[in-house]
Amino acid sequence: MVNAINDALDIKLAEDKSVIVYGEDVGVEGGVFRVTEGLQQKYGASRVFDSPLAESGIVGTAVGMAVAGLRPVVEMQFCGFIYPAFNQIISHASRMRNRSRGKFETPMVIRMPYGGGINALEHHSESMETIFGHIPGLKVVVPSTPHDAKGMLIAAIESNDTILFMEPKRIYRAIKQEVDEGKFTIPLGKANILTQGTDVTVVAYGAMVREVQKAMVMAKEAGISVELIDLRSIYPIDRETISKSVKKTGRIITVTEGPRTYGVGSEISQIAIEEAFLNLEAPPSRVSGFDVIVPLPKGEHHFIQDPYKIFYEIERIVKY
Amino acid sequence: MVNAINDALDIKLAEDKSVIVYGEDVGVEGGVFRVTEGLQQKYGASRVFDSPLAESGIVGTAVGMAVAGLRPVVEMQFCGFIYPAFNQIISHASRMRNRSRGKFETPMVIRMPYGGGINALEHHSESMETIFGHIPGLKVVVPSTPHDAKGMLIAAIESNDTILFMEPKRIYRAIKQEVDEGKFTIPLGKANILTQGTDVTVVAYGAMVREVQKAMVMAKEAGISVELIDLRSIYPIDRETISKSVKKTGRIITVTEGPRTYGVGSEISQIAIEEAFLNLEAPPSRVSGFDVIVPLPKGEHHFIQDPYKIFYEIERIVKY
Amino acid sequence: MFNEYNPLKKAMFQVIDNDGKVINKRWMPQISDTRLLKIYKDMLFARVADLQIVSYQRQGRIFTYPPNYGQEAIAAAAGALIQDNDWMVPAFREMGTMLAKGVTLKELFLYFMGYEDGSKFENAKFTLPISVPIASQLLHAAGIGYAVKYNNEDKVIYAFVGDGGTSEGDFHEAVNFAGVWKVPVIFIIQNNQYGISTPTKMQTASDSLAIKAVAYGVKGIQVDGNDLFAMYKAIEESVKVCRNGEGPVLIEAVTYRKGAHTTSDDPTKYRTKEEEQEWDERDPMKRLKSYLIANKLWSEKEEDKIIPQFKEEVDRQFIEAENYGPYPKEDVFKYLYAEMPDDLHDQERQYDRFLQWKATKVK
Amino acid sequence: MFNEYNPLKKAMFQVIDNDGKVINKRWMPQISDTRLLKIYKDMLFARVADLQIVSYQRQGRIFTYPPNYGQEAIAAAAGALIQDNDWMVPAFREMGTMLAKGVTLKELFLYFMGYEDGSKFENAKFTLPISVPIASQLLHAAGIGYAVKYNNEDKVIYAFVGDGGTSEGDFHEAVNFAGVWKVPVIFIIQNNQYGISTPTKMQTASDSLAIKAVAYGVKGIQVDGNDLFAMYKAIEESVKVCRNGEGPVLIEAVTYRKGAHTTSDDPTKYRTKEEEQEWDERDPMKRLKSYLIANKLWSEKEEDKIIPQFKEEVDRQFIEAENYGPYPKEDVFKYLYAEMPDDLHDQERQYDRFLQWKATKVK
Ligand SMILES: Cc1ncc(C[n+]2csc(CCOP(=O)(O)OP(=O)(O)O)c2C)c(N)n1
Ligand SMILES: Cc1ncc(C[n+]2csc(CCOP(=O)(O)OP(=O)(O)O)c2C)c(N)n1
Ligand SMILES: [Mg+2]
Ligand SMILES: [Mg+2]
Repeated sequence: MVNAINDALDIKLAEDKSVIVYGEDVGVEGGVFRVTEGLQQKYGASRVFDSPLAESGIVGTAVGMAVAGLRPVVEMQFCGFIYPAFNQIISHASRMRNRSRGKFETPMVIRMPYGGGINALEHHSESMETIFGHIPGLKVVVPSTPHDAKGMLIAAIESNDTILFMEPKRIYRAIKQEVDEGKFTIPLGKANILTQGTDVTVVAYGAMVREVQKAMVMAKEAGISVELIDLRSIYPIDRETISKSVKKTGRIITVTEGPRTYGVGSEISQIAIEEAFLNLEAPPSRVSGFDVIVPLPKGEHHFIQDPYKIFYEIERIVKY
Repeated sequence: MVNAINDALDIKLAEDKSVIVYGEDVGVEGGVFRVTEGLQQKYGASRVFDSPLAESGIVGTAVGMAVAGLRPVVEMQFCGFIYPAFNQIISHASRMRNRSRGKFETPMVIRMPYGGGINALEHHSESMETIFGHIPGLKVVVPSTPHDAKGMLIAAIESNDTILFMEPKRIYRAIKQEVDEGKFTIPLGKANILTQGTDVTVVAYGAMVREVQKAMVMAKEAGISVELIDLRSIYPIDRETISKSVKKTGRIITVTEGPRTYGVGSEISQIAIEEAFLNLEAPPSRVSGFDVIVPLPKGEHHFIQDPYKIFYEIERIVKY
Repeated sequence: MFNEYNPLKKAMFQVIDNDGKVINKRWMPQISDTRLLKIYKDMLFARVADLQIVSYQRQGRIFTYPPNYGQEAIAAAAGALIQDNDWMVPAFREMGTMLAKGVTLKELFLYFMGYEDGSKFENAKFTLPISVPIASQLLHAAGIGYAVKYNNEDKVIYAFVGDGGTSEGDFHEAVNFAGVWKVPVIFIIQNNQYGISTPTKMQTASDSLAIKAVAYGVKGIQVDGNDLFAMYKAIEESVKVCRNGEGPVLIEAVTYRKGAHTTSDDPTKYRTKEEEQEWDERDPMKRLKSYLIANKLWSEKEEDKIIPQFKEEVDRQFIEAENYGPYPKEDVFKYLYAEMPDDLHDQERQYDRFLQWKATKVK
Repeated sequence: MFNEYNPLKKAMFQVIDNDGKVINKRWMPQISDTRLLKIYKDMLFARVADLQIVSYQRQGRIFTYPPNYGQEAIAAAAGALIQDNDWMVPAFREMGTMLAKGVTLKELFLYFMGYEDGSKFENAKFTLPISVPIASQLLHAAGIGYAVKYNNEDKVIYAFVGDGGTSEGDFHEAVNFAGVWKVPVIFIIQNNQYGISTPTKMQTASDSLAIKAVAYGVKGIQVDGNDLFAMYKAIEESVKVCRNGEGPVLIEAVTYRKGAHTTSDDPTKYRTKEEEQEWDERDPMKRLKSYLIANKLWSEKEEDKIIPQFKEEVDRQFIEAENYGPYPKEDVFKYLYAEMPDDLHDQERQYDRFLQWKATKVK
């Protein structure tokens, strides 16, 4: 996925002079995950560069650049370090068009590795997509494969909206996949049905997709047919795809990494009951983190979703 | 409610020398809503004072004070201005005990007027409780009456947790109520059944309680018996009270002010389906703001919940 | 000039005294008489408008409004110098500069009456909407500065903030980024002595606000903000610095908010009559007027004649704003995204259905 | 001293040269020979530990770790002066001071192995856990300073941050609050020339980091951070300022991160061999050792003797940490709230049920 993202940036930098890439250590070093590796050499230090260590500064200046016609793509070094930029995101990046009644736009992308499972220090493993998904005017997307990462990032850079592009760092280098060369886009806001099934719909995104797939092996053994939806977009939510699927299966489970209460799961459940109440054969359910702070590595296995946990819930809901 | 909050602060300042009250303009001026009026004169400028204009600074120093044994009660001037402090809240105030395995605690209260309906400028009318409710380690509470405001604030100041105390500014001076003199507390985390009913449960909090009560007049005329729950606590949620009520009525609606997607409503619905799926006679539902930025005053009536909107949904769900 | 008035020397840059007498010929700016008169009239218009708005507010015809009263010279000087293609990044107390950019009073009225339409600034190019969250707009200025430099444009960014705003982290990050990037931004701090009720000395222990420039390696200067000539000259020199690619400048304009913070504030709670009177002596209009009258460029008679015209114009625009009409429901949904997501569309349709139903209930 | 080395004068405070020769007698601190030897040994221990940890990490026995290598004099000087009742507010590269406060290597190992228990610091009073979000801890220091002053306690707060950290808004707000409140905080910037790969000159255009003190009206000084005597003296004087109620002090300690940023970083990407060699000349251990040897307080022989002992001690604590045992499930839930909310309790019980079920599936 790292290569796919790098590729997307490369393509857009080559194609559009208004694209600017910056953030902490993204220039000379090419980012702590090497996502921007080689881009400064290729496009020069006025287009790909290191910023001072200040997240509000990074996002706030990007708002200014975007208003002035550039297309900044900025990096937050880790999910836990986006919060100093929170005010700029919620008060400006997501509001400028609405505030100025369409006179100014902020076409910008905030890239951020997120999620657990990499034995990292505190604040390096959070999955707090809900709080961003709840911000009006912002779009929040998450790819689950290298292919999607490339197509979605290109679409994000070309969008005139402000996009929070969350990268599941756990699978940065985990998934081997041939990615189409050259430019292509994947429309933002559309979920992707990865596996058709009949007994239960499972909604996941990012690194959780792979975990669900592992659980599906167990489910298959148990004779359960799972329909797997990669949500891809935390906001806006692709209501239609969810609706159709749950009407068909009558059961739905959402698998997420973040804290349970006010997590993405309850919103998907709400959609299911709004759309398919009379079709439901079991309560829409969720597998999620607990309402706790992500434990440090030695305790993280208690927090992250293992395939057994997912299968456990699939079985429970199907037997309901 | 303003007087009740002032009274609570007064009682705790008098009783406990470790209580410190500060924030922008809370000292000499007594706060832009006059909530802290008279307290600096009474307790001196080392206990009640104006801070520099910097929200991260206010919350961050409060974390330090709390760690060192004080009980700071700080004010964010308006709901839209808490975001510069977001990092201090999510990275420190809510984490210090967990991080230090109980060695340090942060007994502190962040007070903040929130919500719309007062013809205010941009950023002065938000209701973003979800994003705070989703932060592990934080408690988020909202009073709906002067009595509750006093008892809950005293409880909050006495708690050893970090509490976000959201004050529905729309009813700061709107509700006339005799408030008990002297000290009393209302336990945090417990909802309050305001009206018993049999047809449908309505969950609300803050300024929405009063709007639901208006809608209940219409409902009564239509022969519908509403059970009204004042949620009081956004986190933790009083699952038991909700569970019992929805088991009884079979129907539940949550009324909130903030944006719909990932709002408090979907979590309450999720609880209802987890607890009472087989009792449900209609889909758990919600009345909420739209996924938009709160319009400026001339457009705000499109956004805020009027009693008709609530009644419309009550009728729809009861007839479902 | 930036050497002579290096903020470390702790001297405030002034050109005229309280009586409008030139005390600093060396730095007296070259302004033609007509131009100067125009500036004065603009200041006067701003003041007339300001006082009138406060009275509208008392009549309940407008919500909150933050008056510029007493601070007119700063916005006027910037307004006189800012070019059509320069960028204006306002806080919320710079009416003079906004009008100069082409913002209309009517738009400002609309905004403070509660219409986002008032932020569209139809005829004002490169002018950002008012920014409510204190100091956060300064980062936009630094970012715009980057874009301007990147595109090799010959533009200057005028960015405003209050004394209170200098305490925010975003102030620090903005001036710091601008310093590192060497971008053409003029940061103008309107030090009007208070952030609502909080005096500047409670904001910071530094000797001045201008001196903070040192922390970012940028040029800084403390200017008498009630001295139109000094403000004009300081900005003029700053523009040169910017256009020369020598990076940002930080100006502290020392002034006084003669009015309330906003129309909902009562300053008698936190400041004394004596203090107010002291600052009356330094009123920027009075000082400039004294200069003009002494130089036979203006007279009380002319002023008495023009004020009613201004009042009428203000009133005309105010009434236009008052008659702006209802707020279209569509506008609540329309500007969130480049294309409206389906779900938001659904929400709008649900709302339509509710409105239809409600219409049958409420007559 | 703060006058003599006012950062506006742009002179770095030094006491010994690169060969350990005293070049500034006037400000040579009074340190007894035994005490000095103890400080040197503490520095040596820190360095031994540091190098050893890097090799543990290579063996996959510990996750990320940020080495102190090359910066030992700063933490050691602070460690020598900090009192039991003083507060320590670390960033994450101050091993020497933490050990002096009573933190054990074992605890640090536990922390970097991934146990929160390593942050409990059982025997270190008034020592905050390591703070990962850069610069945010400085506000805690200012707040603790307020509490200390409010309670009339005779305590000083030692707060650390890196050069990169000075770009964050929280740095600004923290030093500013401390300046306004005049609280006894010593802010020590370890300017090790880089924030990960980003050189200090890309963080700010200011002449130095010490000069930023001017923006907050607090005392500041730039110190050779590789000169133990200079660091010791500067902190000693800062403590006096604090205890006199004269408010906070900002120290820029100029040093060099000889190692990688963390064990997952590769510095050859962004810096040159020449630069590294240049800084080798200024290595703080080498300089202090030269002084000690010249003054017959220490010898290579003694060093050769003690290093294996230190290694053994480091290893002993490391192995203790490695054998710490499993992470109790309860600890995931227990410390969030003073009392566990019902709902969280339910979540724990659900997890128990799952674990029981899983035990039947996985053998
Ligand atoms: C981030 C933020 N915090 C608080 C406020 C509320 N507020 C509005 S104006 C103001 C005082 C501003 O003082 P100053 O910067 O000196 O500007 P002035 O009003 O004096 O022009 C405050 C605290 C705000 N708008 N934004
Ligand atoms: C708010 C925040 N942003 C980003 C990071 C990631 N990060 C960890 S260390 C570091 C560089 C810190 O540089 P400096 O302050 O100079 O300290 P040093 O590592 O050199 O001791 C960065 C960017 C972080 N921990 N916190
Ligand atoms: Mg002010
Ligand atoms: Mg550094």
